[in-house]
Amino acid sequence: MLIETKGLTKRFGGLVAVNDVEIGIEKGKITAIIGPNGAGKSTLFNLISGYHPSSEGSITFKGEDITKKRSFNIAKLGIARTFQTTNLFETATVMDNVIVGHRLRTKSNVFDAVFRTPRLRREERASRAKAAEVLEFVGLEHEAHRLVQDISQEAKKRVAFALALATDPEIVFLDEPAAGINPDETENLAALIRKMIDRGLTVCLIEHKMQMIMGLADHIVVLNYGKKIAEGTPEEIQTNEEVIEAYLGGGDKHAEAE
Amino acid sequence: MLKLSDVSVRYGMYEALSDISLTVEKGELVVLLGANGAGKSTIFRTISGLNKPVKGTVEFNGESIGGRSASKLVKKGIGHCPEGRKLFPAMSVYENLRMGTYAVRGDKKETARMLEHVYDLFPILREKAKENAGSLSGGQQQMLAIGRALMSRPKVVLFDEPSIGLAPLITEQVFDVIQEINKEGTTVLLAEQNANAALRIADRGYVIENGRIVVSGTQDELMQNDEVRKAYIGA
Amino acid sequence: MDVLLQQLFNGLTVGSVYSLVALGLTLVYGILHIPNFAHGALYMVGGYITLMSMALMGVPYFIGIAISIVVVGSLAMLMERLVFNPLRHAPPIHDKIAAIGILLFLETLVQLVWGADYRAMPTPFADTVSFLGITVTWQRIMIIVAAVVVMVLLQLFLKKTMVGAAIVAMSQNREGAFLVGINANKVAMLTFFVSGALAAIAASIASPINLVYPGMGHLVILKAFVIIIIGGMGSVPGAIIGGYILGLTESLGATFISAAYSDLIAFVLLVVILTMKPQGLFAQKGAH
Amino acid sequence: MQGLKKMRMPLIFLLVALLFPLFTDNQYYIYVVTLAFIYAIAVYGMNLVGGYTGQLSLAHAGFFAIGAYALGLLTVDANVPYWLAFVLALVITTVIGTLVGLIALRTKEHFFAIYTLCVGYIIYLIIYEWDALTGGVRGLIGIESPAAIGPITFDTGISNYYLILVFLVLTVIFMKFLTESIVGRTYVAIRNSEELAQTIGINTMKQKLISFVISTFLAGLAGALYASFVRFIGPDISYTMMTFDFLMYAIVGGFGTLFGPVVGTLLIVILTQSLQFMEDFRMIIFGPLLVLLVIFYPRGIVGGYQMWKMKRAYKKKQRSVDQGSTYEGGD
Repeated sequence: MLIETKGLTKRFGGLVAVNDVEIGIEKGKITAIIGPNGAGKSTLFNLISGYHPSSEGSITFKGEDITKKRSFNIAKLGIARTFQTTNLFETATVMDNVIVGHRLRTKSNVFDAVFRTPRLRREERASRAKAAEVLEFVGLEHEAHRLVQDISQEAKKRVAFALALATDPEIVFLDEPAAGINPDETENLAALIRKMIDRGLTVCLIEHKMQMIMGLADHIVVLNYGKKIAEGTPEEIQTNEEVIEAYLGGGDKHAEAE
Repeated sequence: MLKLSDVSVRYGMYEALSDISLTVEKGELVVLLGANGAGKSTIFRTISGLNKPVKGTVEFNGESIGGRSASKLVKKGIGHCPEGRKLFPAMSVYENLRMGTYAVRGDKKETARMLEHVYDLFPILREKAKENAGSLSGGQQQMLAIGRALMSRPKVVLFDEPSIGLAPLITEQVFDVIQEINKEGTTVLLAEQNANAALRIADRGYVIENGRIVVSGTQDELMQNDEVRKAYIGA
Repeated sequence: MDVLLQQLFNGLTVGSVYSLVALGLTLVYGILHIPNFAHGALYMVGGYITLMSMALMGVPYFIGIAISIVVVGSLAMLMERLVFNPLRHAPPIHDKIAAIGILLFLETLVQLVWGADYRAMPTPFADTVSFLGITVTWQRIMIIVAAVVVMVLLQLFLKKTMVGAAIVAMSQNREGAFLVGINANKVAMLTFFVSGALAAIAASIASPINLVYPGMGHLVILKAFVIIIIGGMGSVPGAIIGGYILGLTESLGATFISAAYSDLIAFVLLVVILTMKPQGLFAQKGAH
Repeated sequence: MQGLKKMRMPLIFLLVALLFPLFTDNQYYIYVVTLAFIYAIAVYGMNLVGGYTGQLSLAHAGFFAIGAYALGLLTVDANVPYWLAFVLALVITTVIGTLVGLIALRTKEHFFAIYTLCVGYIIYLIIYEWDALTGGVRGLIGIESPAAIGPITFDTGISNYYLILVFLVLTVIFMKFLTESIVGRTYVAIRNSEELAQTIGINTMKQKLISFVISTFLAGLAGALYASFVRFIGPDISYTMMTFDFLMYAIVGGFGTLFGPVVGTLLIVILTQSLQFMEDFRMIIFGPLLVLLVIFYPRGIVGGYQMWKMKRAYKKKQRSVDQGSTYEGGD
């Protein structure tokens, strides 16, 4: 297991957003976290990426305890994430947005910048090369010099992917990558996610578009009311009574109809 | 009484709704089913004037209302109990209900009558009338949101996922009240993820997927239909 | 003892003015989440309109105040329409800069029209009265009474009338407010009007004991910011209580520490508070 | 070659600046332009932390004044040799800037702006009230001109002009190297979204602090130059109005652009000085201008020019890539 959580719990005031969740994310696989609205999926992401401190429980990455680490240090370990909204710098070019993604692998400081030291030159070349590489990977090499505000929503999602990839991660967390994307574009994004796996990355995503998930995920974890209610392969999830009930609701008549 | 014809809504380049056509007759209880992000809330927001359609018409009692402002539409009789409740957390339960009459304020007697009615529907609100909305439990907040939407004496009420985050028992209670409201003569349009519970009380329904209506039918038809399941869990 | 009493009384006077200014600032912040840097300029204009109505048109003090309320209220409303409304989707840095632009404009305009001199404002309450061993002018008593009356009226307006409650509702949940039929534009304009009116009243009652000059709003607005940060941005009771706390602290500080640095108290307070709690003492409750 | 072409405008500008004193005998013009150069250095400070890192600091007149007073007091009262005092003034400003930044940057957005506004006012009040040290409202007079460096003396307007031009050019070069490097990109990433910056591994607090400290350093540098150029300083230079002036120069020129501060500052300072009546009443025009700019043209002169050039370059490139297809970008 690349990432494991044990007894992970997050309380906001009286509300338990994530309740005693234990999940394992396997290396080189696509893990999807699903659940009805308000099930605690985004909070779980925020805990793992260090954006919120957890109330209880532990998170380990390759056996190392990262529960108390802050988000920028977690990123340095090789854990990247994207947000539901892309948050990109709209009036800068795609390239400029992505170059900074490699900053965490560089050591240059203000002194290096002002005196253009060899280290800075080397690291700038590396950052630029990295940006070009990930932009090519996500299929945006031709859009590199356009402003982000001028490209499509789907392309923006790809830029967000590229930015995450520029940090040289081992695992990428994607928060609703297909939200706000038209159905035909969703397929392209799914292909891109598969491509990330082919390159040896591990992916964990939250998504509501079930058809996409069912065709994409190796492993699905279902949350409801902050608790893990099921996990397994897509086939197992689709026939799991508890999942069906969480999604379709438990109606008496439904039981009769069955 | 409510009719959407070929309505499309865009957020930038993204087509959130494409060619939605649906009707709700007077006195009906119609349910919109679909997973998160399918477009249910966008339909509601378009009906109540928070979003503007780029294409198509929205008619209410034969009058075209597409693109009108929300404040005007409340006056015309469209009540909207939104997803996430959108209460005024630092106001008391009573004050929240009173704000519900904002669009039709003036008639003190009617207001008092509606207040009694809401308190009768949800006795717990009467008990907690002086407490801040923010201090209520999730279920009570949902009841307050429903009550607030009723205070403007709407002809049609839109309930957007009232069961979110509620325990099954409370959900049942909330649905019972929605059914009661409908039986009293108010037309109801209900968006739900909780498909079975919603279908139990509905006359008819539409299944939304990716901003389109994929199936529509009566309660029984939808209960037997596999598309419902597919829209939710992709099966 | 007498000194203490006298200073407590002065503190109440000053605190009353602070509270009124902070109230206007907090209302606007609650609705639009704008720190209105131009609010001090509204205060200054309020002082001038009252003074000039009396000097040029010969109207009595209270009529002058009424004119000032209408003028400054309308000016604030205009600001909302012309500047803040177009900027509501802009990056957060923009509305602050725009507010600074308005502030600079109004100050220079007043200076151009009426000059940079310090002027005294005449008042029908210039006589003094003695009680409990202290001597104060009726004006100071009037300030306290007027401020309390205005605050009570404001509270009644916000609590008891639907239109007033709409302001509170919108500050607590914007979308919820739309859904009960509240018109966002009207409420925003109304809020700015009330905010401007409060600034005009504060300036008009404070000017007879201070002076009227183009820079008279600078310190007041800064302190009002300190107050609403202490009392919670957007909180009405917070602004009132914070205003009096600051007023009293200052007058006691002026007596027992140093008169020269009494203005510093507010800012030191702010620095201390934000150092310990960067989100302010009372982070705003509820969603927005 | 490409680089030279890109720098054509700035180089022409530099040439004009170098030759300017040769074409005028009017000491007053030279004085005004020198003053504008000084302000521009301070505006670069505000531009770095505000325009690039996205933290609107309203305390910068305070740091400008700290630099000026530190130099003034060290040379006049303590008789410290000029250039040593100069360095010490910068050290003092930077140390105070670091302390303020450590606390102020814990706050965000509105709080940060209000907090720094108050810090600025505290600095003003201390300068104004601490008569024994600062001379209070009377100010400090008789501050030395910069001491000679070897054979070069700075006792004339023109020599000061060139000295300050050198500092300005150094500042611009410094800013160019900084902001165009991956280090500077870090700041822009923070302005864009602190949340996102953190998830791509940037220690945002540390980076914000560094940019804030550099910005106070630049303000202090400008202040020290101002003190020995004008040779008289009063509490006014620390007042919020001065910060607002700096802010206006930055916005007009282009907040968050390399040449915005120098363009905005020169333009407005020269404009207001040449129209006499505008000296006192310039804000009648510039106040509304500021409002109009942030509503309709928040990029300022330089930002707008760059955007135009970028779009044009992209169009050209598109045309050469695939003839016939039209560019459908823009907003």
